Amino acid sequence: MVENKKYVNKYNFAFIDEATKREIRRKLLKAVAIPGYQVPYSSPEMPISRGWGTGGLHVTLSVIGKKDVFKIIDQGSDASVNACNLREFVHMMTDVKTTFDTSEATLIQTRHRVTEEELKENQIYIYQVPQPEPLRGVERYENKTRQMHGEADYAKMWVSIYESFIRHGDIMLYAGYPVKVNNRYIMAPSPIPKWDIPNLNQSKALHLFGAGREKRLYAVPPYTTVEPLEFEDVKFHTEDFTGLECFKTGYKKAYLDELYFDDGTRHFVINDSNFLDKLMEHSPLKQHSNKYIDKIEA
Amino acid sequence: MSRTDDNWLLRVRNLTKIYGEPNENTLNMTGPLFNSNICPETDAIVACADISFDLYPGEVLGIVGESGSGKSTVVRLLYFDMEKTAGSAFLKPYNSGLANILEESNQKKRFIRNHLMGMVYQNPRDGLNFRFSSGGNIAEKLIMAGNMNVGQIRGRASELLEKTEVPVQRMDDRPSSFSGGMQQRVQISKAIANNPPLLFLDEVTTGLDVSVQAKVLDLIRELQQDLGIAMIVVSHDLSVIRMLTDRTIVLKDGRIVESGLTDQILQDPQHEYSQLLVSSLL
Amino acid sequence: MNILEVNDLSKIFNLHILKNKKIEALKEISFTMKEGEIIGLTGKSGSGKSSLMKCIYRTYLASSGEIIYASQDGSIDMVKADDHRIIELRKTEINYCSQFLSVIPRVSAVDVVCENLFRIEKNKTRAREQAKEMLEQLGLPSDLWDAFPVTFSGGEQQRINVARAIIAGPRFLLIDEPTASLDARTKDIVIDMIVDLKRNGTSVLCISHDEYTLDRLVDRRIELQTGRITAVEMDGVEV
Amino acid sequence: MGYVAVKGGTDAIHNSQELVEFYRLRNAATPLDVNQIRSQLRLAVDKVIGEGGLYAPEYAAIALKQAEGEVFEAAFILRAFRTTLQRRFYSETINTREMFVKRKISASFREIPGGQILGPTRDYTQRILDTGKAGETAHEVKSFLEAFESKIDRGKLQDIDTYGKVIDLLKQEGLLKTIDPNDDRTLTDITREAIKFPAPRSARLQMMARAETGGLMAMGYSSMRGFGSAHPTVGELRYGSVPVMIKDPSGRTRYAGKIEVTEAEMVSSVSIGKKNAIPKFTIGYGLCFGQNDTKVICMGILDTTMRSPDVNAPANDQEFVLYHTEGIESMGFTNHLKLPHYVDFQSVLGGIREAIKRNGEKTPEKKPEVAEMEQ
Repeated sequence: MVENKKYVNKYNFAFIDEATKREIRRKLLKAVAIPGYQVPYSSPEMPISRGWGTGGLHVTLSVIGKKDVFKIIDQGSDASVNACNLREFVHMMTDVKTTFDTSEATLIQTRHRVTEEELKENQIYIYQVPQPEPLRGVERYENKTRQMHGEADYAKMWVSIYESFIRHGDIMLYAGYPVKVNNRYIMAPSPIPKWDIPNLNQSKALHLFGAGREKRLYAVPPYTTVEPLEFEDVKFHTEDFTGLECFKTGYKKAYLDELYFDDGTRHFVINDSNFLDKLMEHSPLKQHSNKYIDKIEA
Repeated sequence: MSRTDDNWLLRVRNLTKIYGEPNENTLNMTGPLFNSNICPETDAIVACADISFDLYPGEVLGIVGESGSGKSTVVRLLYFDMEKTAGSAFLKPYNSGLANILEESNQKKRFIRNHLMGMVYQNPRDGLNFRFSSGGNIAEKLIMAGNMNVGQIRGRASELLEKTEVPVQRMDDRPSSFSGGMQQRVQISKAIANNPPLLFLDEVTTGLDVSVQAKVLDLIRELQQDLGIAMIVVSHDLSVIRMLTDRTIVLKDGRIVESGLTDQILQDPQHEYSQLLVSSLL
Repeated sequence: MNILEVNDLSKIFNLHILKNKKIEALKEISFTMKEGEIIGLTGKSGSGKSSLMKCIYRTYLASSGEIIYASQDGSIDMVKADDHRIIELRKTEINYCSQFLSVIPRVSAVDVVCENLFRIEKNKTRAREQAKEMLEQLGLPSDLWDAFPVTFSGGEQQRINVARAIIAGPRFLLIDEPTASLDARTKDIVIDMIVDLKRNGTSVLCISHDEYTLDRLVDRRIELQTGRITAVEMDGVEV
Repeated sequence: MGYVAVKGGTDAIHNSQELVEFYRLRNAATPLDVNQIRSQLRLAVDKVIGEGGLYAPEYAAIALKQAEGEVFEAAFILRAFRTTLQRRFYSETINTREMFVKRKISASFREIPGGQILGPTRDYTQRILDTGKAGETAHEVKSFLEAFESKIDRGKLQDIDTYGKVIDLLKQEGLLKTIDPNDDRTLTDITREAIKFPAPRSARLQMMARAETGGLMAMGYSSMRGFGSAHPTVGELRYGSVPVMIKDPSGRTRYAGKIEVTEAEMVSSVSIGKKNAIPKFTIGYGLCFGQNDTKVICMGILDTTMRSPDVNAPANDQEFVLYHTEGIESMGFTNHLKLPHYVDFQSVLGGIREAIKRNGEKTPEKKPEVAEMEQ
């Protein structure tokens, strides 16, 4: 895979200089210590565009060691172009082993999905975050949102959810559904579908979030309570795939992609590419369990 | 039952707000005697100074004065919309009235605002979020006080809108589509949503048509009678003061020039400025 | 027991905006009033009767002297008492009925009458019933009960004014010309009502020019002239 | 079938990279020499070092070549390169009074110390397309340079000196607003710490020095045109080279080299105090690498406007100006819309379908649905 040897010689292990990596790790420790709190950090420029996963890369490159096994997905897929591009970059800069196998990986970088396969205690799950500020929709100023978080002043956020419900009969928030972490901070989980939200709650893995462009890091430590925002009588729910199944496996308990074939027919297929592969290969597999998935009949 | 000195609801002492950089002479060289609230030495502006009074439960206190006299500043300081320069305020239901609420943390101030106070501003835009429905605006107050049940929130919101004579079927409309008078009613609903013992009304009828003004004033009177909320009514309009208040403070150039029973202020004003004010009442 | 002791009371108006012009309205007024007594204040217009009444009610701030009122919680000087104490007394014990009805606009006749009653009788319907009963006695046509008194005639307004003052049965009533602009029949009804109050223990200070009213109503008279007391009746004897 | 297509992600990327190279070279023209770019595309190089935040004209020239002349892209490459470099020293404050001046003008005074020096400016070139440049030959270049050389009076070159500044004249007369003690004068490093608002002036100036010229121009212009109230005068605009000094570990100040910068000091009047307000002058400051008049002028305007918040004037809003003039970030994020979003889109799709169902409308089962969703 290493095509350009010149780079390997030229750049530090994992591209970023050690001082900056240390800075990022310090900020990550702070983030872990205050679950859900956004820690500002330097966010050095990376050779990929802002908005294309620089924050995730900062985290990955700062915590990665030579023995790590690295997996990266974009939209649930190991094969998506951006995932391929970043995988190649990380590999070029570190020479660590890469994998598609969720259970084998020690570091998993993601854009917009949590794997269907359950995460384990020795895994770090790293999110690329386009907009770290869950309150941005109700308050445009950074100065103000920081203050709102500081004082747990979340009324506006709640009212916006109330408004959504009265206008549309449901909470019209989709991917990136806001959550409350450790009963304190409201956090943007990055644009993962609602399907994935319950899997953050009491997860065995460490979840790290990097928003490069907005220069913020935050974290959900293992075994932390993560709750979607909901009212007593107006509840959060996950995407509804009732009556649909994966056309390849007939499986119903996974997040599905909607496909249109050339003949115009519509099909659904399991989004998580590694999960799909394992199902088809009948490999051993332990899926996340939560009250929403568990309700679905297989 | 007798009122003792200890029966107050809100106790304000030496409340002062100065903009700019005051020096040691600023307070001595401003005020009614100098006909100015601007320090001649430093240009600092004394919005209000040495404001002290007690408000009793269920009492309606008027603060009257011309624009720039500092009357709005007083209630905005008490509602934490701005930071005081000096002074203290104690609220009986909060920490038994032992804590200077002006020096509490923002989080505690928010608690006080949500549970113990309501504010109705002259401009509905200051008190309402025009991006939310009127029901949503009321919901904000209820949510802040810990109500997390949409059914209950909507029940309470309709109750409040009914009380303030806003058509309940407009609960889910944004206040931007309402008339000025109706916006004030929604603001009032929001302000009293959590049954606060204390309500601030800052020039609430200014800018409304006379007939609409009358209705808003009637509503405030009714609420006062029915709920027994203590109120501080800020107005430049003595007829509003006469209609609503028991007691009145007259402010000029940021200082209290006179305070007394409202009928006494209106019929036997003592201070030169109060006399001028009353004599200009139509 | 004296319900009121006025000692050496003076009132000077200092009109700043008229080049500090001073008007002496009351001079060295002293008198006492027993509990349950009805005193009639007499004198020509401008003699200071209304000023005296307003000083007692604290609508005017007396310039010197004292007005000791024996409240149920003990004696209190109405000249110096804290505003809050006065407000409370006005709500619970002392009622003032001015010569002309001055009411809050857009409040119905019944609710004007009920204003003080609402403080005691929390059931509004019951309070209104009571008010209507009284208005009926006073002969106010029932179609006016829910109308706004601003447009009423002098006599109609006066009935509302009186009803409002006495309905809650104050402990001490200050009443200014209660029977002016009333017909003879209504005048008698009003007088009877005030006498009823007295029977229930109310003390009344009443201004009147009307000899008939004074004769029927008051226990004794105090006469004022240019701000001074010129005659005080004691036990039917002029002093 | 779309699903299979993404499986070839890595191959697709490699093919695309190859195509980029192909498009860059396909006409088999003589490869551009980096020195040519450095000298003849000087202003492009200046933009790249400025927005890239790295004073490395040679690397900038390579980046421009690599990016086929796309300045954004080249600046981006340079910034990413900068990340990999160790930072050993912070320089001492550069002193533009010591500038070796190549251009120096003031709009505020007719004459200024040292005179108005136009220097190399395109301001007074007529913008007529010079088709003669098409056939420019090495011989022509040489003869122009020889003729230019011959006009220089070498004897006079000794006289070149540094010059005092226009603002010094205003300062001596007490016309300048003194520094507000409330100003946050903290020196931050925006490449080490995320900016927080309200930001100290040092952070604002650093952000703007790296900001995209067009973005700054749009903001600065908006304030002058009416969405704000800026109406400054160019107190002084100078371009030239300044020495960069660093303190070595022993504490000795050493000369590290020189850099070219453009500097603008924009003068505008302000009123101080509320009553009997005294009008004074205030300076909006702009400085960037290389030669770029537009950038430093707009920076100077925005330096002034951002000091007084005004909700109705975008140029006075620190967050609005600084976040949205950051070219590399803006470009990245606007372009990220090209990335697949089908997981989040599926989430929305389901929600909208449910909402339509709740409203009692029938969702058509076939194709039209997609067309509707895409509106």
